[in-house]
Amino acid sequence: MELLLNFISENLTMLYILVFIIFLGTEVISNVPTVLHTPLMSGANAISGVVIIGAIILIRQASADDYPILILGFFGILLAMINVAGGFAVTNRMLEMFKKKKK
Amino acid sequence: MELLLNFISENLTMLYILVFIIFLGTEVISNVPTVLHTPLMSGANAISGVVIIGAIILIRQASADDYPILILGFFGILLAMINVAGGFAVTNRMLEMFKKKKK
Amino acid sequence: MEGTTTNLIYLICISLFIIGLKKLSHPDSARTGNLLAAAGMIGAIIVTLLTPLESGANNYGWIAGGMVVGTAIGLTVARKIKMTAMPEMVSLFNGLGGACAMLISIVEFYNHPAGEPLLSGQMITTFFALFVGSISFTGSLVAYGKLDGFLRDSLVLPAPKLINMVLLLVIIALSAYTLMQPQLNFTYVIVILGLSLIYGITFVTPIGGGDMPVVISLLNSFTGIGAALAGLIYGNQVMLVGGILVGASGTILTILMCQAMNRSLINVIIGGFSASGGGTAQSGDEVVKEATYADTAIMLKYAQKVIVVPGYGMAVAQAQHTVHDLEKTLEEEGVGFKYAIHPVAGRMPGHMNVLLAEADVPYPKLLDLDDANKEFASTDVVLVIGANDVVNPAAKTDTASPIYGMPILDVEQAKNVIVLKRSMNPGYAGIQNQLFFGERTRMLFGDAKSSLSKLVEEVNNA
Amino acid sequence: MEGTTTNLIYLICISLFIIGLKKLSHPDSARTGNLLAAAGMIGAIIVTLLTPLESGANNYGWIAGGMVVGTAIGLTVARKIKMTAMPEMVSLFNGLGGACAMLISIVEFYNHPAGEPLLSGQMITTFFALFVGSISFTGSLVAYGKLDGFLRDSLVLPAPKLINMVLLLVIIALSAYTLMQPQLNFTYVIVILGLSLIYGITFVTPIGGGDMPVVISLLNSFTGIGAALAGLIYGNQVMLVGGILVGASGTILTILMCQAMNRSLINVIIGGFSASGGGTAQSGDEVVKEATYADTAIMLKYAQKVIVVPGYGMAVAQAQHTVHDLEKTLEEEGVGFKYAIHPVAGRMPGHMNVLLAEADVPYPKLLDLDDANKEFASTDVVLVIGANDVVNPAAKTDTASPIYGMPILDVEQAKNVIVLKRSMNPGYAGIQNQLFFGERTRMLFGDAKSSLSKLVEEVNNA
Amino acid sequence: MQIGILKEPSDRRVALVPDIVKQLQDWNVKVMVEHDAGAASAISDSDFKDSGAEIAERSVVLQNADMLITITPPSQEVYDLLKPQAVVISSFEPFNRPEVVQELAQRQVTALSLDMIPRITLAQSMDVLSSMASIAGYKAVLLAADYLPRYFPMLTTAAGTIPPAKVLVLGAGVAGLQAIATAKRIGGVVEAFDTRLAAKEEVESLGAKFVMVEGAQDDKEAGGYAVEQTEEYKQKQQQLIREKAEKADVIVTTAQLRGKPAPILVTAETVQKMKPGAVIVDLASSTGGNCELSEDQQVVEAHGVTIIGNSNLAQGVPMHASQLFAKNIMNYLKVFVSEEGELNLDLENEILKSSCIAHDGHAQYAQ
Amino acid sequence: MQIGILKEPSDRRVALVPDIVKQLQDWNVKVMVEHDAGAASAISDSDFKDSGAEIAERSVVLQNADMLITITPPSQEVYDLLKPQAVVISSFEPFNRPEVVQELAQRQVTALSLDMIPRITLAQSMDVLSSMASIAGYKAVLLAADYLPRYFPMLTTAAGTIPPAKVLVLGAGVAGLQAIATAKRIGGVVEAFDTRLAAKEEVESLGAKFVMVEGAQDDKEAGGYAVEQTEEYKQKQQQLIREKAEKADVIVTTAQLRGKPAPILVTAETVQKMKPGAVIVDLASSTGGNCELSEDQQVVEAHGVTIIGNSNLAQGVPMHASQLFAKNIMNYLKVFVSEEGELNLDLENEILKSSCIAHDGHAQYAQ
Ligand SMILES: NC(=O)c1ccc[n+]([C@@H]2O[C@H](COP(=O)([O-])OP(=O)(O)OC[C@H]3O[C@@H](n4cnc5c(N)ncnc54)[C@H](OP(=O)(O)O)[C@@H]3O)[C@@H](O)[C@H]2O)c1
Ligand SMILES: NC(=O)c1ccc[n+]([C@@H]2O[C@H](COP(=O)([O-])OP(=O)(O)OC[C@H]3O[C@@H](n4cnc5c(N)ncnc54)[C@H](OP(=O)(O)O)[C@@H]3O)[C@@H](O)[C@H]2O)c1
Ligand SMILES: NC(=O)c1ccc[n+]([C@@H]2O[C@H](COP(=O)([O-])OP(=O)(O)OC[C@H]3O[C@@H](n4cnc5c(N)ncnc54)[C@H](O)[C@@H]3O)[C@@H](O)[C@H]2O)c1
Ligand SMILES: NC(=O)c1ccc[n+]([C@@H]2O[C@H](COP(=O)([O-])OP(=O)(O)OC[C@H]3O[C@@H](n4cnc5c(N)ncnc54)[C@H](O)[C@@H]3O)[C@@H](O)[C@H]2O)c1
Repeated sequence: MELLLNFISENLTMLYILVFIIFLGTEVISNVPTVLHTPLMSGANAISGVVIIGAIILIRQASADDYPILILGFFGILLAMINVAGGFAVTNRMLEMFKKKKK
Repeated sequence: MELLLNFISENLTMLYILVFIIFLGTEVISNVPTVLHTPLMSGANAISGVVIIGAIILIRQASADDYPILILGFFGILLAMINVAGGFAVTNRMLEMFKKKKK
Repeated sequence: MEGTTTNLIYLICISLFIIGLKKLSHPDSARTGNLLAAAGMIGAIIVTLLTPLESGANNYGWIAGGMVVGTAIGLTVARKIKMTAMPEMVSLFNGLGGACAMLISIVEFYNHPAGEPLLSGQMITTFFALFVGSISFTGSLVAYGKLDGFLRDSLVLPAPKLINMVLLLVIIALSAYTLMQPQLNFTYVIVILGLSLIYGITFVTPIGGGDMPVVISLLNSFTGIGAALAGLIYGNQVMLVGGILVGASGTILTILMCQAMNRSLINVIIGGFSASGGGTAQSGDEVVKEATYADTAIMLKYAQKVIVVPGYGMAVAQAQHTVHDLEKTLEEEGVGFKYAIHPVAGRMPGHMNVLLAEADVPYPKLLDLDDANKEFASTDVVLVIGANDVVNPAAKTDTASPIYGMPILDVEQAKNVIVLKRSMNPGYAGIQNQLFFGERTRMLFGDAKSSLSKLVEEVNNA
Repeated sequence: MEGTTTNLIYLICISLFIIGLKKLSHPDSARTGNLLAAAGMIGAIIVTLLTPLESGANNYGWIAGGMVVGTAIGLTVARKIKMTAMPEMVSLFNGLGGACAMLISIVEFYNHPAGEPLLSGQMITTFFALFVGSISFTGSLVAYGKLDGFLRDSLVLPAPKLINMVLLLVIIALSAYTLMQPQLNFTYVIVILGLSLIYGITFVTPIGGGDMPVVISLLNSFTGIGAALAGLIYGNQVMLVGGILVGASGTILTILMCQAMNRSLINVIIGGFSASGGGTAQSGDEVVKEATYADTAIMLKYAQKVIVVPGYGMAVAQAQHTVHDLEKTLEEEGVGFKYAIHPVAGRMPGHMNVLLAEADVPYPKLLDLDDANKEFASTDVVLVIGANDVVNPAAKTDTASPIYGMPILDVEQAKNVIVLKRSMNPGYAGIQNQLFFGERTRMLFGDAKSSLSKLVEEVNNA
Repeated sequence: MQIGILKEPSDRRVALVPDIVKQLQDWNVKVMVEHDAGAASAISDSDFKDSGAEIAERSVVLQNADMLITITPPSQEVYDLLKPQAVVISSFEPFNRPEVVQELAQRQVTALSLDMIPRITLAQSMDVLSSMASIAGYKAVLLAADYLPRYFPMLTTAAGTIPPAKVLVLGAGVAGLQAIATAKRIGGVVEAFDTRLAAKEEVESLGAKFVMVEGAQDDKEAGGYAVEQTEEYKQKQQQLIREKAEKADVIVTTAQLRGKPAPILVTAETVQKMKPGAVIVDLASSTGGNCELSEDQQVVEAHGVTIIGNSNLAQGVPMHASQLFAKNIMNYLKVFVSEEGELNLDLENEILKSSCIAHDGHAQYAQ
Repeated sequence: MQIGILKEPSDRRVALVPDIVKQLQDWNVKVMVEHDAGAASAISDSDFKDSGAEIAERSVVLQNADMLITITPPSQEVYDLLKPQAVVISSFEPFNRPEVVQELAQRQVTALSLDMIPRITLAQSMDVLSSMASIAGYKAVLLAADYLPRYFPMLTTAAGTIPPAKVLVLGAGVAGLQAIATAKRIGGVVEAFDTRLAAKEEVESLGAKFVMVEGAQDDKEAGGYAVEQTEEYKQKQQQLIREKAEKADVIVTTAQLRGKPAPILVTAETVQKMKPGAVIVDLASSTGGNCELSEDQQVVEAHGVTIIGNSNLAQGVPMHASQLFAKNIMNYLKVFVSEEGELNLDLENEILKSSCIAHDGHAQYAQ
């Protein structure tokens, strides 16, 4: 309990942010029409590729000869980058059908 | 500039919270139907009475004989409390017409 | 540790504010939303009262006194006022909240330790709070006065834009100057306070009475910002976040309200020229009340019984299908919906019959004159759609009128009458209609078909 | 100071994510939303690359390598795949993101300084990240396989609920045990990793192919949480907030998707019984494709030309007014809307004429057989509303059919055919209709009137 | 007071119906009805009896009546049998037959002419012209549909598609508007034309198309009646109507000018150009007709076009026409019959002033 | 090949119209039309001539025709003038008049009976019964509205409110359904009744109310025709119809049983209880009528009710009836006339097998 309270008091503003972002995440998409479920999922998926930042930090912090980390980190970046680049590109393609026709 | 950056860096998470709350405040009411404009305004007004917290803290921190502060604080509490109590009550009355009729 | 607990509870309270606001924006959950927000507020107050202080005498007596008296006044006023007076009441309440922010900042100035540097985030914030709170205070009072009617729109300032601009510059300059000084000069603070209070008045005065709701909403978001600034002063999360929340949503609400009136916010504030644009249309000396689509929709949706009185205007607008849509929409809501057909409505015998049959309105829904007149007294809303002469009480009362003696539909007996027409133009008989100025009558100007489509839309949204 | 700048830019990037997601949920702004989110991501990556580090060799070569190769693969795949294969591609991508979170946590374990205490928030977080990332990885792969078709739904685990429960408990227990040790035992980490990967597989395998979109959405929110946990590990705001954002909105999206399918999330996950509930209805050996209201609505809204083929079913459902509503709604969107009237549609000569005239459809919108058949080839969407025999290609091809020789409406020439009827029941002639199994045909089962009202609603929303 | 009702010699309607007879009794007004008067309107003698009327022979009715109400003006021998100074209510059309006023005055009867009731709002409920015109407009279209060798609505069948009938309505007064509404109902595509400016909106208010001829004369002061038009206007109008007529399957004409012969809108030449099988129903035939070739009360065929001249179509729906007529009469009587059933002729009353055309030997009608 | 078309002696329709004549020519089929044959359908001789037909005297037509097409079966003297072995197409109704088949066989003509074309989908475009019934149903309501002393739609006027007419349709086949649709259009409140189970849905698909009698016999195999019902059912039905009839202003009956007399649905007693002025249109009168009191081809009045017995109402819309008829014929001819205009009677063909009732001296029709 002590541990928990301590942890919370350390990360109190983090907690505030967490709560607000959860509200926000919920709020922001709560009115999505059914047709956009898949594109939205795809877009959100691309955003979840933000984990690439972690892989970048990890490699940058590694020393230049720490090959296990470098290799793991390389794959991390590779995979996450596929997620990011592919994700946004696929979403964009899906959304092409929503292009306004010229009236 | 220095001052500003310093200020920001001190209150960075505050800033995050601020931005998110602004998003959230915007988001949360962006779909309000016209009919609810007035009640919503009234409800938000009642919430803005949260300034009463300031008046409470102010009085509590004052020494028992600091009459100028006590009197100003007393009026602060009085006015804000009218805002809070009256605000929620009025909102509630406005919303009475939205009671579901028995079908 | 207690700080942490306090802040955790504050977080819950803030969440209640957020959820409350969210629920407040849906008709079905609005009441719950209000209660949740109130619960959040009570929680925040209690926690604040109980959190141990490092220093200070607590002075619970003073606090209790203020709270008890405030609550008593607030609740009594809220219970007593008429439904129609609610907007001005909101304005008044809002002003009081602003006044509180103002008082807090005065106290902060007053408390400012002599030696400390003036040019700090803290002090800047306090000046802001003073300014915003003051505007909110006097601005709201002016808005209250305008709505209540004891301040006239005719009270016009010369060159209001100029006055406001100058005032604002003076306030900023003076504030900056005060902050530059080595020592706080309380006289300056008082002068700035005075100027800010005046600015609140000059800010609102030029704006027309019809725009007051928008202004109140704006001032409300000012109060929210004031609360947030106070929160920044005390490093208090619930004030800060709650205040910002109100500030943000209040601003959006203001914009939405402007949109609903087909105006821009700038137009409302800077313009100030709309002194006459306020929900009323003159005709001679008398004034008719205009309805809004939203209010009408809510009135219809929550009615038990609605009667439509179609007239020639429905035919001209070819609105019969749209009326039928409204009928279907409202019936799904459980509203009883009938049509009162006056024998000479339209321009040929059976004009309404033909059109309503075309729209597939079932025959049993049509009431003739006598049946309809029996039903109006128990009707919540009568929608007069492009009819005029056939609901003109002059036929009963004014022996000089060309329609004197014609039996009419006695719609004034109903609780509410909404008249859909394009203008104040008379109908076939060419005479004015006293019904339009009636106590329970509201006008919805515009082509009947488009008005009705908007109503259907609003009913679906509401 | 650089930290502040970085964090300020991160805040902007996060704001772009939020605005992006917001815009992604409206058809008109979705593309912009996607681009904004992508901009946010690029910004975050660049800032992360440029922020000075306290220690570390930067290793930009490795980073550039991974990024260039990853981008190349991602873009190529995204460009090459067929429209129909997109959902599985999303799943695959998502798995890769999960894998990255997994790799990061492995590295974290690997990096863990020998002396430091194990039982810290940091380590707990890392375990969580490992677990969540792994599930997301293998789970997404399974989902991909199911959608792509190389994994069969028939692949059934015995007692899947039990297996999952046991696995989960073992993973938790083992993690806790590992943390209790004075020294990190990397073997345990590997075992937990392995179990988590297996759990991802056993978690998704029992769920039916038709529910895969829901599962992907769920796994997507897992990846988001994984990213957030990684953010916590590095104290990195953009990962933390971005991850939570995806986690929260992904969860809501999952729930919304379940609601759209009239199921509960629990039902989908725990249930796992819906192996056959996937968007298809069998008839003999052949399978028809079902359309959803939403897809049909978007198809209609963004079409240039729509032709309705009404039949007896429209009459039975008395859907003529609703068809007319759809007509009006789509015409407002600039869609060309016509009706193709087959000579024997319905049950009496002129059946459709009578009904459409009742609904006030203007005569010039009605095409007769010959004119209609000329137009189908250039038509984007044909809506077959309760018609069957009159669009049955057997009349042209199957000499044994009782309707052989009857001229029919050649709707198969159109780009898309949507058939509204209640079931696979045949029409008057009592014969099956090959059209329903056609390449470009989709069925929308249900009473024509209610289907059409839902379509009108969706078109208005879309 | 005793009211007498006759069997109309040349009309299927009857001037009062049992419902109204019943109401009159509450007012102390007795009604005597000629044997079989309601037969053609599906109202039997016993229906009348049940409502309290007395059934009698024609001569008895006439001898006893203080007030005689007829739909078409009574013939000369009727007056011979009437009480002196009896009140006679009918549609005398003095503006078409000015001589009738003198005759009535000579007979010493009080003559109230229903068609002279002013078209003011208060008198709407007594306006026989409107209620009969409204039925006539409906009946005109039914009649046209009946004579038309074509199907009216659009019809798509295995044996080909039949296009909807094109209907042209000339004169959009009460009858014209009802014709428009009815034709639209049955499934026709309707266009209409009138000289009154207000007619455009009225026609469109029924969902039909208005045929616009520029430069019409309008007179708001004419009490709802149309005024004559300039020559130039007439030419343009002629031209446009010819174009429209050539495409029409059905033409219904209702254009009247009060006290003047009806304007010729469809010339012989136009008829010649029309489609074979087309039908013209001319409701203005009694005042000369809007179609050059129409003959009152007759169906003629010319150039393959059937031309029905009939200004009295309301009697084609005798039962409801009688009902509306009787209700109009009832409302009219309220103006000058007291609650005790006494006659109370106040000739200063706006309605009576206009509609009483002979009283106490004086002719009251001035053209 | 030469087709001969006569002026129908007792019918306003004509068997071919110019449009179809033109199409036949592309097929090398020549058409000779009797003088004035289309007159009653608003088709002049010159219209026919313009389309390529030859106009001739009756006897010339008959002497030259390889194929004679008539709407009503030709009279005996026609056969005398015809070429031997000519093809005669008409509606012979062998199930009603079995003797006709033998006569035709004796005459050595090839007789094709239009009413014997099977009701299969392929033959829908040749189904004269359907296209004529559809027009008849429409016309029946117009006729009823014409005879009705009442106004059909609801009407609220200053002189009172007229309720809408109540219409009861008995037999919801092709004609019945069209009657329902038309009556609804004009503004009536419609109820309908039929013994076929499918009829309920069909009636409701037109927005009308179905009158339900429990326990109907249905036969899917009867090719769309109704079958006879049990006694108990008939009683219940009688009872219900009486109740509905008493409230009805208009009854349209169309119930037929192929090869049997039409069922009596409206008894004399029921008629007696009906409202005075009500109208019954009996489309089944040629096979005895659905109303006990109806007489074929006559309008009778009984108990104040007008009863119109007419199974041939399609000729009341002669022009479009002819047009649909001709189109049906055209589609029928395609079955056995080659593109070069040669006769090609394949009696194995399902359609011909059923509809050819006499060929080469043999009677082909077996009941
Ligand atoms: N039924 C008959 O047989 C007959 C025949 C002849 C005359 N009349 C006379 O006609 C009158 C009928 O009364 P009424 O109440 O039906 O009609 P009315 O008194 O003529 O009034 C119609 C009203 O509809 C409004 N209007 C017109 N177009 C509109 C549109 N597109 N959208 C919304 N409103 C529109 C007009 O006001 P705005 O211009 O402000 O929109 C007008 O005030 C009576 O005076 C009657 O005596 C009746
Ligand atoms: N026009 C004429 O004169 C005439 C006369 C007699 C016969 N026919 C014959 O009737 C047929 C007409 O063809 P058609 O394409 O119009 O009709 P159809 O072939 O009978 O098909 C109608 C379809 O509508 C569907 N349906 C029924 N009720 C529905 C409802 N409430 N909502 C949605 N769908 C509904 C039915 O499928 P579910 O049950 O699965 O919903 C059915 O497959 C032809 O075979 C024609 O030969 C025509
Ligand atoms: N008290 C009332 O309020 C009341 C009552 C009944 C009728 N009215 C009004 O009076 C008007 C006429 O009524 P009515 O039907 O008895 O009129 P009507 O029978 O005298 O004439 C019929 C129509 O023919 C039109 N007409 C005349 N000359 C024409 C020409 N050359 N070309 C084309 N059209 C021509 C007239 O404008 C009129 O609309 C209508 O507007 C009606 O609404 C008013
Ligand atoms: N090829 C085709 O697909 C095709 C073509 C034309 C008609 N049809 C079908 O054939 C059916 C009948 O057509 P029809 O109009 O020529 O039939 P019909 O003229 O023989 O009979 C008319 C109606 O009367 C009904 N009836 C018979 N006895 C009755 C009784 N005692 N009480 C009440 N009603 C009774 C019948 O059920 C029928 O609906 C219809 O369902 C029609 O759709 C099919």
